[in-house]
Amino acid sequence: MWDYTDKVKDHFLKPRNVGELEGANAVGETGSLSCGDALKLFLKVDENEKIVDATFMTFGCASAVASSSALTEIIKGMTLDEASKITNDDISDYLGGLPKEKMHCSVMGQSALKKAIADYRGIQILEKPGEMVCECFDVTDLEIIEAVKANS
Amino acid sequence: MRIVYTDNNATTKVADEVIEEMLPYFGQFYGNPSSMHTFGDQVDKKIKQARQRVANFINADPNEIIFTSCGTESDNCAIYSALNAFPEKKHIITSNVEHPAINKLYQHLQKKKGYEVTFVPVDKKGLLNLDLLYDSLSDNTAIVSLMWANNETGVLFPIEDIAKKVNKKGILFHTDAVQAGGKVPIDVKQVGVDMLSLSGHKIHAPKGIGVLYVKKGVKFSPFLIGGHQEEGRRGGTENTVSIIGLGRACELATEHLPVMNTRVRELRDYLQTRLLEKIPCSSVNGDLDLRLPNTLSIGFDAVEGESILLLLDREGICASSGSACTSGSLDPSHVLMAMEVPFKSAHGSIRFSLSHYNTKDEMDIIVSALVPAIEKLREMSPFWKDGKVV
Amino acid sequence: MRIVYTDNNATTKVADEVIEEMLPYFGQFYGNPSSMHTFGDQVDKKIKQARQRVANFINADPNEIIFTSCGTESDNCAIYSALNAFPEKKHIITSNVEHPAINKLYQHLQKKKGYEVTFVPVDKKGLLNLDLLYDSLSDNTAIVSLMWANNETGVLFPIEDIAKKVNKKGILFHTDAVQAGGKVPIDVKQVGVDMLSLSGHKIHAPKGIGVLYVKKGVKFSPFLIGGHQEEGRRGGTENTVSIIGLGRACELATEHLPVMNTRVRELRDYLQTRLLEKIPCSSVNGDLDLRLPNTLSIGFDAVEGESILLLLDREGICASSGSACTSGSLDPSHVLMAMEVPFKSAHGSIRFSLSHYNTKDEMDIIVSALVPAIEKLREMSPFWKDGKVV
Ligand SMILES: Cc1ncc(COP(=O)(O)O)c(C=O)c1O
Ligand SMILES: Cc1ncc(COP(=O)(O)O)c(C=O)c1O
Ligand code: FES
Ligand code: FES
Repeated sequence: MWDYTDKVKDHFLKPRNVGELEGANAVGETGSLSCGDALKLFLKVDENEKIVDATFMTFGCASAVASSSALTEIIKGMTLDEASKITNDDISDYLGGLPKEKMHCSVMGQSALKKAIADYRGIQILEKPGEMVCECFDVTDLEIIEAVKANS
Repeated sequence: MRIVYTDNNATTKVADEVIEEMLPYFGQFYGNPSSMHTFGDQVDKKIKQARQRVANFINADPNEIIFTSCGTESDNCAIYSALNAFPEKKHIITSNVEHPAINKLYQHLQKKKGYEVTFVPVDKKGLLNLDLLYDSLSDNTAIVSLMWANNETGVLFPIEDIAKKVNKKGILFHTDAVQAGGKVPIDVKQVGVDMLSLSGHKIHAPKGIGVLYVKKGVKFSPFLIGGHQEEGRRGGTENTVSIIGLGRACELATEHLPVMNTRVRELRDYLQTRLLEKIPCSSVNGDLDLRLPNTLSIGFDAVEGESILLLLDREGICASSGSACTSGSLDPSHVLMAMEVPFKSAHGSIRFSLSHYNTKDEMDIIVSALVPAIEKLREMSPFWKDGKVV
Repeated sequence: MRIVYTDNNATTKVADEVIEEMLPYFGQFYGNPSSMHTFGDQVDKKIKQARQRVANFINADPNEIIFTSCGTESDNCAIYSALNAFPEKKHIITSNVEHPAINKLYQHLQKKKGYEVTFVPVDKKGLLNLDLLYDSLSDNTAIVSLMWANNETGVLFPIEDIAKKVNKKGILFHTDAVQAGGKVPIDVKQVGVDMLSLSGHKIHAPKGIGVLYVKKGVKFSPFLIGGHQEEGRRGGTENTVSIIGLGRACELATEHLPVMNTRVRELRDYLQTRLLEKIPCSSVNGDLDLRLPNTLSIGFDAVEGESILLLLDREGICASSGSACTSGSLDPSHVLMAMEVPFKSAHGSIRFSLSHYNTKDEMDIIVSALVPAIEKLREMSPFWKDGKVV
């Protein structure tokens, strides 16, 4: 069984900011039913590109739920530029760490956030170099190689 | 907190009667059964008794019983023995819903040892495609191995019919009866299998003890090579305490078999009915009739299994998603995938597996905990809206 | 009748402290450590503790410890793993005094699998011919396996020196330390072996639990294929209770090691001196110095081992002739034969193997029983006349 920190458990059992957000002007979606994990992120962004509210809906394990909940807490009050620098490590750190097998659950948060920001700014996410290996999380083989290098 | 234990297909409580039978053999009668002294010999006698009890349990002869260290060893041993018996035959058959002890071994034999493997598929109810099975039998087939009962869904394969057909072609037949033991009657003489695996910890004996039944006359070659134990068929000092416990557990399992098929089955059915009634978009995995009396695999659309389990765990309820052995992995269960259970419910499938220790009261506790848990998870699921899957 | 147990190389009493540590895990904390619930998880935590304790015992890292079902499985697993790691190498090396778990396996590999096997001989004192060993190393050698301590004579091989030389040639080195554990200090980091086998029931843990140490970085391939247990290196639900017991036994073994080398050694030496003194034409088998502190193999000319054992048994004294594993056979011990112990004393050789539970008082009981027993048997022996062998 996973060794979840108290913070992870708390965010899983009492997730913050659940549900669709009325008046959201940016939405990011990642994952799918077939993968067993999916996250939909709703943002309300003001004219200064400040995130005034954020909510989520998640289908996934406890880490996925907790990561989504944590993400909304982290980014509320940030500008889009600040938020765009958030990585899955920030989410994991906020939660006091995730089991290594569960790090990918926090990647979903990072990915949904990127898509939401792109959605707000009305830009297509650029084609990335490399071969797409994971549609849901928008991951290429080159990124995996980079990640393995960075983690070792 | 009160524990509601409904994970008996993963492992069971060691029965008090079994503990009592075992205890003196740790610190008091600890001799080696092979020794040339009365002190060791009394343990040997006790092991003979245990062997007889295990034999009685499945209507075998005592010398057809080989004690192993677990169901996995029994499975591995059976397959390797067959391959050694027929070194020229390079084709082996199994289903696509076996336990990893068979499934992973077959994959290994396919990838590393040049064997041609047929994984006979099951249908949506988890029932075996018998036509494909029989069509795949050939002169080149060394062994067919099929589980008696599936650990995740409880679905039963028609082992007796299959054994007859496979034997008629002169092909060895092994069945993994680890989940069948203690839940349905097993009579090896009637069923006519060549080899059969059991595991102690599924029938209220300790973990780490197994049985391989090998029919008299079936050519056998040992898997663990060492001393003369088990008549030279399995080296290693006997796990005396657990063997003695297993003997007692087999007696108890025979006693409890009627209960399993009445009271336990009723509890299972009660739980099933209540959950289907109270939780919309839920569905049972596997054939409703050809199924172990203690097992309920049930899927809840648009939610994910681990989250359900953790919410149940907070209420002291022990259940599982997929098999315990694969819970380290993040993939959906290969059994449910093989049955083409739709993704929307496969990911949210939970297995409840009961024993005669369970009570009706406990079933009510499960229902009371599960209904709000699923509701809560659906509230945050992006695939659930207005009471249905989107 | 009072039992005088001096057959600790065959198996040991499970220590009270070990029983105490294990008991709650049968009927109370019986969950599957792989399960997704706190009930199973608490067992997982306890197993982690046990793994750390076992690792401490031999100065290994916890993830270098693989739990197996016995010493025999550890031995088999080590050899097969090496052969799988180097499928192109067809030569393997061992000694001619190994336990059947290695000896019989090597014979099998020689006869059935086309391996070329070197059985390095020992001398009359049971010491290994190191020159022959080193000369036999070749590019084609997949593995060298040598026991740390001999189960029959207690003779110690210079494992550290050998490991260094074998490793220098890039050849894998395994040692069967089943008899060394708890009797001499084991530090895998210092000794530098690649793999090492232990068995619980030789150190006051239950029968049916073993350890294979595999040095970090050594290529490993599993023997038992199944679930993801032991990080995918050994399938099968964990033998939780025995693993937990073994952890405690390893702690105790460390505590008792000094006693083994003082009090127990003194007892053994006392018994040896008294017997040699009181019984003419008796002689110790094996080197007197390079020997386990608890083991005495002693031969009495012109009498036969089984008869001696039965007379001792009548007085409640437990000892053995040869190893327990081969006592089913009538051949003289292959170990004593390899040492060219003359027939006249090989057949009349008895092994006394002590533990820290033994007392001086018990040594006196043995002497008092053995002196008349040997006299009685010699009186009826055709090879004994007027106080000497004829
Ligand atoms: C040297 C040695 N190796 C291996 C073994 C086998 O251990 P087990 O009986 O646990 O399989 C024994 C004892 O039986 C032994 O003395
Ligand atoms: C169907 C089936 N076969 C084999 C096994 C393996 O048994 P063991 O865990 O004793 O190795 C199990 C349970 O784990 C099982 O459910
Ligand atoms: S989101 Fe699926 S395992 Fe965490
Ligand atoms: S998680 Fe869906 S494709 Fe990778």
